[in-house]
Amino acid sequence: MRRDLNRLLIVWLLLLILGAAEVAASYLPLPRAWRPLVMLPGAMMVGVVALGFMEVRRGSVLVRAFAVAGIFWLLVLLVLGSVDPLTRTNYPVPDAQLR
Amino acid sequence: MSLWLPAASDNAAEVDHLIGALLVISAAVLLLVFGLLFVYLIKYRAGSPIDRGAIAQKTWRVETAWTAATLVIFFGLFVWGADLYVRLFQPPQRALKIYVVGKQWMWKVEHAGGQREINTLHLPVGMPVELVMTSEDVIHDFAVPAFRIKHDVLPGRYETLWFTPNRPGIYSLYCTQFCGLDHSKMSGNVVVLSPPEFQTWLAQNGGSHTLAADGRALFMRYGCSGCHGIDGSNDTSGAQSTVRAPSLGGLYGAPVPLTDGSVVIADDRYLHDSIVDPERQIVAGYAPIMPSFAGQIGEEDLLKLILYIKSLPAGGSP
Amino acid sequence: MASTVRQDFQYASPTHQAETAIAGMWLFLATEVLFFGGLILCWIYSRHFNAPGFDAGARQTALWIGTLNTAILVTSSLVYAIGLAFVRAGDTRRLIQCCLLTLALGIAFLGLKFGLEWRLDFAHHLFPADPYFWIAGSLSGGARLFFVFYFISTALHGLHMVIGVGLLLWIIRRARRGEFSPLYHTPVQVVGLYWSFVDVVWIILYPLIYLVGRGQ
Amino acid sequence: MSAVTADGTVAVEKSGIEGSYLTDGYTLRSWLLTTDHKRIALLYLAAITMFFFIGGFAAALVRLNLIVPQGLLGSAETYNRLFTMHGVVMVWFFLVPAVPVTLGNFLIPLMLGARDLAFPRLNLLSWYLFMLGGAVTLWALFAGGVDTGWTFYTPLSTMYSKSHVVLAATGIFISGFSSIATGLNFIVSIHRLRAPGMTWYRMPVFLWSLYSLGVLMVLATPVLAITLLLLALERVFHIGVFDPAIGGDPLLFQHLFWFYSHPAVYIMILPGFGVVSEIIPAFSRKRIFGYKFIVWASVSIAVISFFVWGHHMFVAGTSLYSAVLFSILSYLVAVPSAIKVFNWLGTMHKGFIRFDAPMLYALGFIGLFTIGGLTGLWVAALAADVHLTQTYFVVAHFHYIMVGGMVSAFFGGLHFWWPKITGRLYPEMWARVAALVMFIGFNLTFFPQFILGYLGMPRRYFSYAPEFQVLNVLSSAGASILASAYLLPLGYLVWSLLYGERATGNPWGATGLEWQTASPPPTANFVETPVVTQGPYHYPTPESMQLHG
Repeated sequence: MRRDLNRLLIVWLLLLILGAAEVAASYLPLPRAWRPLVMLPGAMMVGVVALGFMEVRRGSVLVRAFAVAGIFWLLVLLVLGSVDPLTRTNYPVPDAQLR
Repeated sequence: MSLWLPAASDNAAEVDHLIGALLVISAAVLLLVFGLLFVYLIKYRAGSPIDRGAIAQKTWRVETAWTAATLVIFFGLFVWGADLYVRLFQPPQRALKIYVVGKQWMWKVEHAGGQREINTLHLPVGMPVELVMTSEDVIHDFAVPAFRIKHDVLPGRYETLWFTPNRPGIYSLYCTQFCGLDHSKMSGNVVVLSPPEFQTWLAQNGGSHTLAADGRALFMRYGCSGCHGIDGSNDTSGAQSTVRAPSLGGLYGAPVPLTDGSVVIADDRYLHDSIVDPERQIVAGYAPIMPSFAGQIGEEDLLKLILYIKSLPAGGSP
Repeated sequence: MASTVRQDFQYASPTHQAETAIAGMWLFLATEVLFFGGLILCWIYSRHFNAPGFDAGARQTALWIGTLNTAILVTSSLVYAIGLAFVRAGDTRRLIQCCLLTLALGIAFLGLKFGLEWRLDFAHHLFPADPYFWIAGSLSGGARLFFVFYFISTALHGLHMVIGVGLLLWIIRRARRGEFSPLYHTPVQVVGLYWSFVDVVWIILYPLIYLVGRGQ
Repeated sequence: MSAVTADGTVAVEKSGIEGSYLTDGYTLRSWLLTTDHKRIALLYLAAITMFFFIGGFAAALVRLNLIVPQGLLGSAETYNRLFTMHGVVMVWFFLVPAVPVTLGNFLIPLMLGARDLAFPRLNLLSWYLFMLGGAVTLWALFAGGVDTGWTFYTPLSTMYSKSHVVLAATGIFISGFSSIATGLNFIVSIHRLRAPGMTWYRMPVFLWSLYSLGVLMVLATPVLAITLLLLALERVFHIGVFDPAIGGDPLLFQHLFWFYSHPAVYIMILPGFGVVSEIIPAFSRKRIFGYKFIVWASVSIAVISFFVWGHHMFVAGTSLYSAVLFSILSYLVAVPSAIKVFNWLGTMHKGFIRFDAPMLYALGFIGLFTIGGLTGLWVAALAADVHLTQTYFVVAHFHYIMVGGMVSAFFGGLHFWWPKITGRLYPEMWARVAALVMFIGFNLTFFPQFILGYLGMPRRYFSYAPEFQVLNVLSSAGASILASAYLLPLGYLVWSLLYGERATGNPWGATGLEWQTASPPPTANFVETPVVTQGPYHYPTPESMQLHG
């Protein structure tokens, strides 16, 4: 019980530290295109919650497979979905014409 | 009209070759599949007393062989199709630009000389044509089967489509993106004329003055001339300009260095963008002080301005 | 222990059923990931095509509320995990206490988010359909899209929180009836997974809303 | 459900082992509140049949309209609503659920050697969600309909259409949760409820294909849910994410929509692969050829089909890089399909082929699916797609896969397992006739559409140029033949419920656990939990067949 409590408290502290790091990072003067990197500590927090609170590692192989599948297909959606906008140039028509 | 679809552009013949190859490959595969199917069905029907011998236990050799074979054929088809497709994104510089606006449920066409037509498009034979297209409402699609081309026409942005008609005649044009009630009425004809006939047509339907000439008046009216010179030199001590802004003479088609270090070619789209959203691409060495004209200059006026800027030679006033 | 162990007739053993339920929850969470994934793709598109306005919108958000809420949710997950440890050790009373605390933190989150933050946003004319929307001109489109993302994503997350609060109440009721024991506490585990997942969603939304556009 | 004490003694109720699941209660309540996967499958079968005929009726009117160039129905408005209704009902309320919720629901536990799916109550809930979603959509369709096409492209659907878009989207949204619940149930059941000895490689191909389908349902459907939600918000509140006027992008809608709808194509066809992979070995009396290749082809289709959605947008105004990338990925997904066709042929090689109705349907499936698949190569080739997309070529292409492939497989499977489901044999002669007529009617309907498409006739046209009339009339004539072929099974299958010959447990002499139990099976499926000791399709080798036969 005590070991469990200690572990959970460490997880919690780690999350708070990462969260603080994320807020601090958001004040860095990064160029606009690089700003999404501010999310890196956030991504780590997701991992910490999954491992610390959701006990992925204690779960069966199946549980881990489902967790990985969720992340993998999220990346498929985001990466393949971003290829088009990131490599496309829109030539906008001014508002006047849209009436 | 017959059941045969004419191939009336340079692109059409190439696409037909690709489709022909696909047809041959498909027919071969179908022949193989149906052939094997019928042979097996007859030879190995339950009542057939034929000696079947031992069946193959190891299958991976066969499997790998036909997987690899399909992969190779597929890759070849991909390269072929992609090669032709990439060309559709590379209109030649000298292409004749025609502006097309789709709206529920008609096509409005405007030629560089100011000639307008609806649901019809007159073109000269043998000359590359680039359509600059946008929509006033929903997504449409400009398709001419005889040229084997098609592209969606979106609201709020320009899409381009180019081709070279190579055979005079009258061809159908369709809207092929479902656009509401009278989608099926949003069709018309592309009339491909010989160059002299086309010139006659232009002359008979043209306005008294060109769009570029209109653009010149607008250049004054909207105050562009207050900042931008047209002599091609960026000497700001010139009498015209009190504010430092790049000169526009000879700009069209020339490379423009930007503040972020990149270089763009000043094409229609660049000019258009720079008027509507000047902050997006700032010319190196200039301050981002030009106001946006988005919503203030209508699309037709923008077109005229661009045509005027295009007409400016590097040396000075035309 | 008077508590019973659930076992439906298609399972070989109670453990078999428990592990299956947990696996099922995980698969459901994978579904949820893709649901919010669509929203994240919207964020990518909206921001990519309208970065200046979008980031200007992000700077209007109340960072302190978002940050406080992040801390609250992370803490609530911690408390629930402690409760789970207690029920594994056989202490149902502590489980109930932990659930109540989690519930309180969850409601605090909802209160801050919708009772305070949304009200402030409306007052500052940040609602995209507001006729006096806070910004006009070339940045307004991007800023509107930002607040569209903001309101939709926080509303959907809030909906998940409300469902989570309902599930917590259900767990508390069953725990009061003494249905859970070290041998059988699958529902506690499954709801914990859901609660932590809602936490994870917030951990992703938090930088997307408050942080990425903030710096100059 | 039986409550057991902590020491682990299980007290399974004795109910229904003597009789079959059909005789286990006759009240309406015993059907509407059942958690028995077999009864839920029948509830679904009734619903699916209804939707099939509603969608088919709309299709019949569409084909009727196209007999004359100016449109026989006289109103483009009616026509637009009819083809939208056809698409919406057929895609979401027939093709996507058809095989999984009926045959899948019925057979997965039987093939696994399990007593039920992992979450029986979730299974029942999914039926109710399906019915609710269907009811809402039908309400939208009958209250005046939707005129956007089943693809709901923005801004037509959000700003210009004056029809019941939100209502229809709500119905589809709700039925999406039914899909998710079904897929989740299948995946977890296949992972967790395999009988002792049923290793992964001992599972029939049908289970593998439904597993792959589950992956698609669970991971693609939520994206459709959020897309429809945004669509409804855009229409009602004009939030602008798809509106270029304030910086949104209509192509975002298309990306999100096809992220679901392309995998959905495989949701429709994968169970077809599974059904055919059961039927062909059974009627060739031979082990399936290249089992592992077929199996992994299914799984790789499930994965790769998520990478190819952009091929629906080659002319939509996406970037060049995006188009090229999606084109090559699209070719990759065609490889596993090709593998399957050759493996089915390999299975027939040196077999003892019988021509019962299920086999006729399966053969029809191979032929039609091959044509559909090959024409897929045409539209994956970028430059050819520019010419062919959004014309009748595409209509023909996906109907060859969806109707020629999937519906043939559905009928094949329905006939194959009909004795197991109902305990009755269907009239063989009638069934063979129906299969044959369906094949002929189908080809007559859709083959002319390939030519129409190449000639440039756009899809979704209420009226068309006169030179297309001959082919359109041919197509409509074929459709009338096809329609009568679909009505035939409705007649004789219902007849067989009452007058059909009693079926034995294993009328086809097929392998697979579902044939080891009674027809129809008892409520708990098996009297004793079966123990699996060998792989699937353990048909006798040709040598031993020849010795005995």
